[in-house]
Amino acid sequence: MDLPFSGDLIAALVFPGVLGIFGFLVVAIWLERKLVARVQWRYGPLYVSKPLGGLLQPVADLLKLVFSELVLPRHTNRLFFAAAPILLFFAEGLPVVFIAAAPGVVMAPHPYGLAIAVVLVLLVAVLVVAMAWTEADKFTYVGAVREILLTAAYEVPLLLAALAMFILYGTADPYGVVEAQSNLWGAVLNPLAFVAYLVALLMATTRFPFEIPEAEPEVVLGPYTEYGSTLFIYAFGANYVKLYVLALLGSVLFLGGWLPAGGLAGVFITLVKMLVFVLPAMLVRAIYPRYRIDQALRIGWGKLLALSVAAVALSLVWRLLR
Amino acid sequence: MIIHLKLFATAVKQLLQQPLTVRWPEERRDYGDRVRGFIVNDRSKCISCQLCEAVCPAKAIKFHLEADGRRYPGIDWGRCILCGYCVDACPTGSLQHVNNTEIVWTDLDVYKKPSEMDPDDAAPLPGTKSLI
Amino acid sequence: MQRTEWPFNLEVGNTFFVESEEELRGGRRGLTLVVGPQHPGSGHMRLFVVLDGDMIVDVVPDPGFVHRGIEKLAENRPYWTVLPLVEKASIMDSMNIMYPLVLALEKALGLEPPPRAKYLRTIMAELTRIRTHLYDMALLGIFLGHSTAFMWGFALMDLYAEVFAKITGTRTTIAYPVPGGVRRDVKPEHVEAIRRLLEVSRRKLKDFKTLFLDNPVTRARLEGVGTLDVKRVTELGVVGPFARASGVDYDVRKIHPYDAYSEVDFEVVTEKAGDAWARTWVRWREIHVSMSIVEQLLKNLPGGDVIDEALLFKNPEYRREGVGGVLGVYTYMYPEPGEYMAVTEATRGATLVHLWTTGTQRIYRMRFVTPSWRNLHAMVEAMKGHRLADMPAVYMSFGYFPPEADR
Amino acid sequence: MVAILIFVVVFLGALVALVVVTFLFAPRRPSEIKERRFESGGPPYGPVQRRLLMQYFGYIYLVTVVEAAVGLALVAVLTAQPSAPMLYLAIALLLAAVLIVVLRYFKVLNDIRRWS
Repeated sequence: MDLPFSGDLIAALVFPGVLGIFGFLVVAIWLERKLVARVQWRYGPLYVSKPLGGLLQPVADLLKLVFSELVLPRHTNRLFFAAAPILLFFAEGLPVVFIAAAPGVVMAPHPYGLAIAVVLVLLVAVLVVAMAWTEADKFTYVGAVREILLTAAYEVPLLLAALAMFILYGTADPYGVVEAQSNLWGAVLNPLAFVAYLVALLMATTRFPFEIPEAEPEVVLGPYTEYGSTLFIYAFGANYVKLYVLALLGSVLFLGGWLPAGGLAGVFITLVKMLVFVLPAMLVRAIYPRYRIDQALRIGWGKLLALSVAAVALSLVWRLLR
Repeated sequence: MIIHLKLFATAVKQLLQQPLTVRWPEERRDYGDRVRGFIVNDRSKCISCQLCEAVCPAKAIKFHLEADGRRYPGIDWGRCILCGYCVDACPTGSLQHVNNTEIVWTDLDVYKKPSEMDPDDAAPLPGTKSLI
Repeated sequence: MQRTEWPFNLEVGNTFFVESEEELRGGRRGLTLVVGPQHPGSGHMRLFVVLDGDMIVDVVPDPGFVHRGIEKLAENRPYWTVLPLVEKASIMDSMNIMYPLVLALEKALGLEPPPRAKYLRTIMAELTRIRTHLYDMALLGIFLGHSTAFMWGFALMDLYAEVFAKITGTRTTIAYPVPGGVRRDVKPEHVEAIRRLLEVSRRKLKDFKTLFLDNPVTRARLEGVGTLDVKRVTELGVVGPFARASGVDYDVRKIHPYDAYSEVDFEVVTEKAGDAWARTWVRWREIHVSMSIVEQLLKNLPGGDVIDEALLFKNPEYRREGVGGVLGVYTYMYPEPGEYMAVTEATRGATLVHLWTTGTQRIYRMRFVTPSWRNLHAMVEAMKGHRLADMPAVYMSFGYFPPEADR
Repeated sequence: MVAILIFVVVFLGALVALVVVTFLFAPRRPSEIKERRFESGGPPYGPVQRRLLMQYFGYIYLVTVVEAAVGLALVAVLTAQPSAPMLYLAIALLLAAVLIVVLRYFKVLNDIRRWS
């Protein structure tokens, strides 16, 4: 590898590690606000750092939140109350350990790395529910139950989409997966799985039209209702971290990861490919209202399940033809 | 599927459009010449007829004695609803709206003082951007 | 039950309380969500929503947070000062909501507005109707989570506000009509501005329809939700577009035409379904009907005065544009003793003003019935039996506006 | 391995450090109203944890069953090297079974009256 220093340290600290996660939080919030504002005939954030187009606005907001009063409600277990969002944010970021952003830029190369990452993504919903339970509030309670149900809607399609790709490539090793796409991207080989993954990504990150657990007019902020200050950043930013992880996973699984380059250039190519997942996820906020939870469940167990099963079947056909 | 693509196309189409919002205070909306802004009194025309006090729906206008021995209307800006009835009732046209609705007081007592507005405070703020 | 924490007297018959917290059907325990007043989905009111799982078993509304006592206040002041007060009940709908009071006062004072004033009033009434429908539509959008519908609705409303500011001098609470006429005449450039406004909003509303009303998610959220059939709607006394959405063919503008409505040709929009979607769709079609009404009126706009000559008896020479300079004449006018009533079709339904006058300048008693108040009960009934997520959809499909209901 | 450790320490450290910064430097004016449960501006009323959204519980049952099957398939695909046609046939059959089960009970699941 032609990297200046060891790849796994870059992976841990810069991309897709700590800096990437926090950087994504800032850029994604800015991008979302800006993009949605332009669709809605507005300018979007512009007050802070006008020459940059308001890019520093999220930084200002986050700083403001960090220095605002930390309120720990009395009716809760205060230790758990403070620890839950930290754990949640951390757990949402954990799957990046197993995902490679470029050859060598991975923390833990593992033959089943991507499969472990998928499973780690699915496990996090438990922490959201735990957080909501700790808050002990009627609105967080309803939000938590909705979170469980939404998880039930997207878990199987997401797993099936990943399974389809693993069958196609015959491996779950990030390197092997990318190598198998050297001729043709996975999204082209199995577009059904790609679409199923995109929809499951929207559900998993509770973007519109599946922004059901934190539906404002019904349950205020769902599982995040009681939080303020830094803890609110973690509770609310956790979804953006999940989007980051799933976009990274998707670009490796479906879009050929760092190909056709390697080394540092590969990192940038991965970043650009992540936009394929991130931009639609930002834009849907301007396009859709939200479904009801029963409609989301029906979609998850109806059309989306059929789509993902068809994706697995397509992969099987490809595999047998080869 | 096609309908969803159409939705995305409609949204992306908007990205090319000019925003409808106005970047206040760098640019202001042009509301024409009838804006019911703050109200100033031209003392040379005032005949102290007290019709403005009589029609005021918010009871914001009180007459007070000035040094020249005549009574003039003073407006309590905490009560005024800028309905313009006093301006419409004024038989000589001495009460007039100014093209300014953006005055901030730092002191509540100024707000309550039943005297006329300092014309410097109520300098007209011309709008430039008309959306229609 | 931790009753001691509750600030209200929980004895039956005293005030609002949730009696059946513990006793749902089958002895199951429900969850009582207190929605409002500090809640993003409540407006200035409170709803006690009793949930059985995800289903709404019971909804107890607690309105009155923005009660201003307009009826009582009207008794203590001269009649002309009641006009801007009544208007504040529903500021988006300011022209329509003060319309019946103006008509009733005209009857009491024996004034008759000239034709141009009638046309101008009707034009403004229809423009505020479009704006209020856009406002309700925008809020329905944000209640369903569609932020673009919200922003677009408010952006379009601002175009209307700009035209109002150009004509009347202020954006929202226009206080435009007075007994016997209107306060400002329109100039040719204002007529042109209204024409351009309609053209621009037609163009922009096309995208609004594509992105919000034709959106399959919106349709899925609204169709079959909060259904009230004709019988139920008439029982509950629903008015306005919400009754017409269930097939009640009643519109005050058609049945008791006031001002210039008898001279325009328009259809009364009705739908059959009676669900949240029909209520939304009726209002969408009404926007277009209102636009055509405004266009017809602008085409036939007569010339002449905008106030009754009777108002000019005192000082005809002081007249500036419109009524300016003569509003003080009301201080010389006394309403005839008697009872006067006027009904008009405000945006959200029929609005009634009933005046008792005794010959003094103070109104003896004013009864002011607003449409939102009459729709409140139906809204609550429509919510029952649906899912929690349908609560905001039903809420805003009724366009419920607490200040208008609380008066 | 070191990289993972560094990642965990730095990431978790940064998260905790920000909270500590808030704890130390943010203003603190505690009051009874701030610290009580959010109840839309009213006083906290009634216990919180109640009946689950029972109407949709069928989906949870379904997910426990189907997810286990899919998980098994995932493990089988990843561990069976090189490719075995029989395995793929088995996966196809499994998915068909899943589809049939879901199709069979989809109406029941959607019918809210059966679950409430």
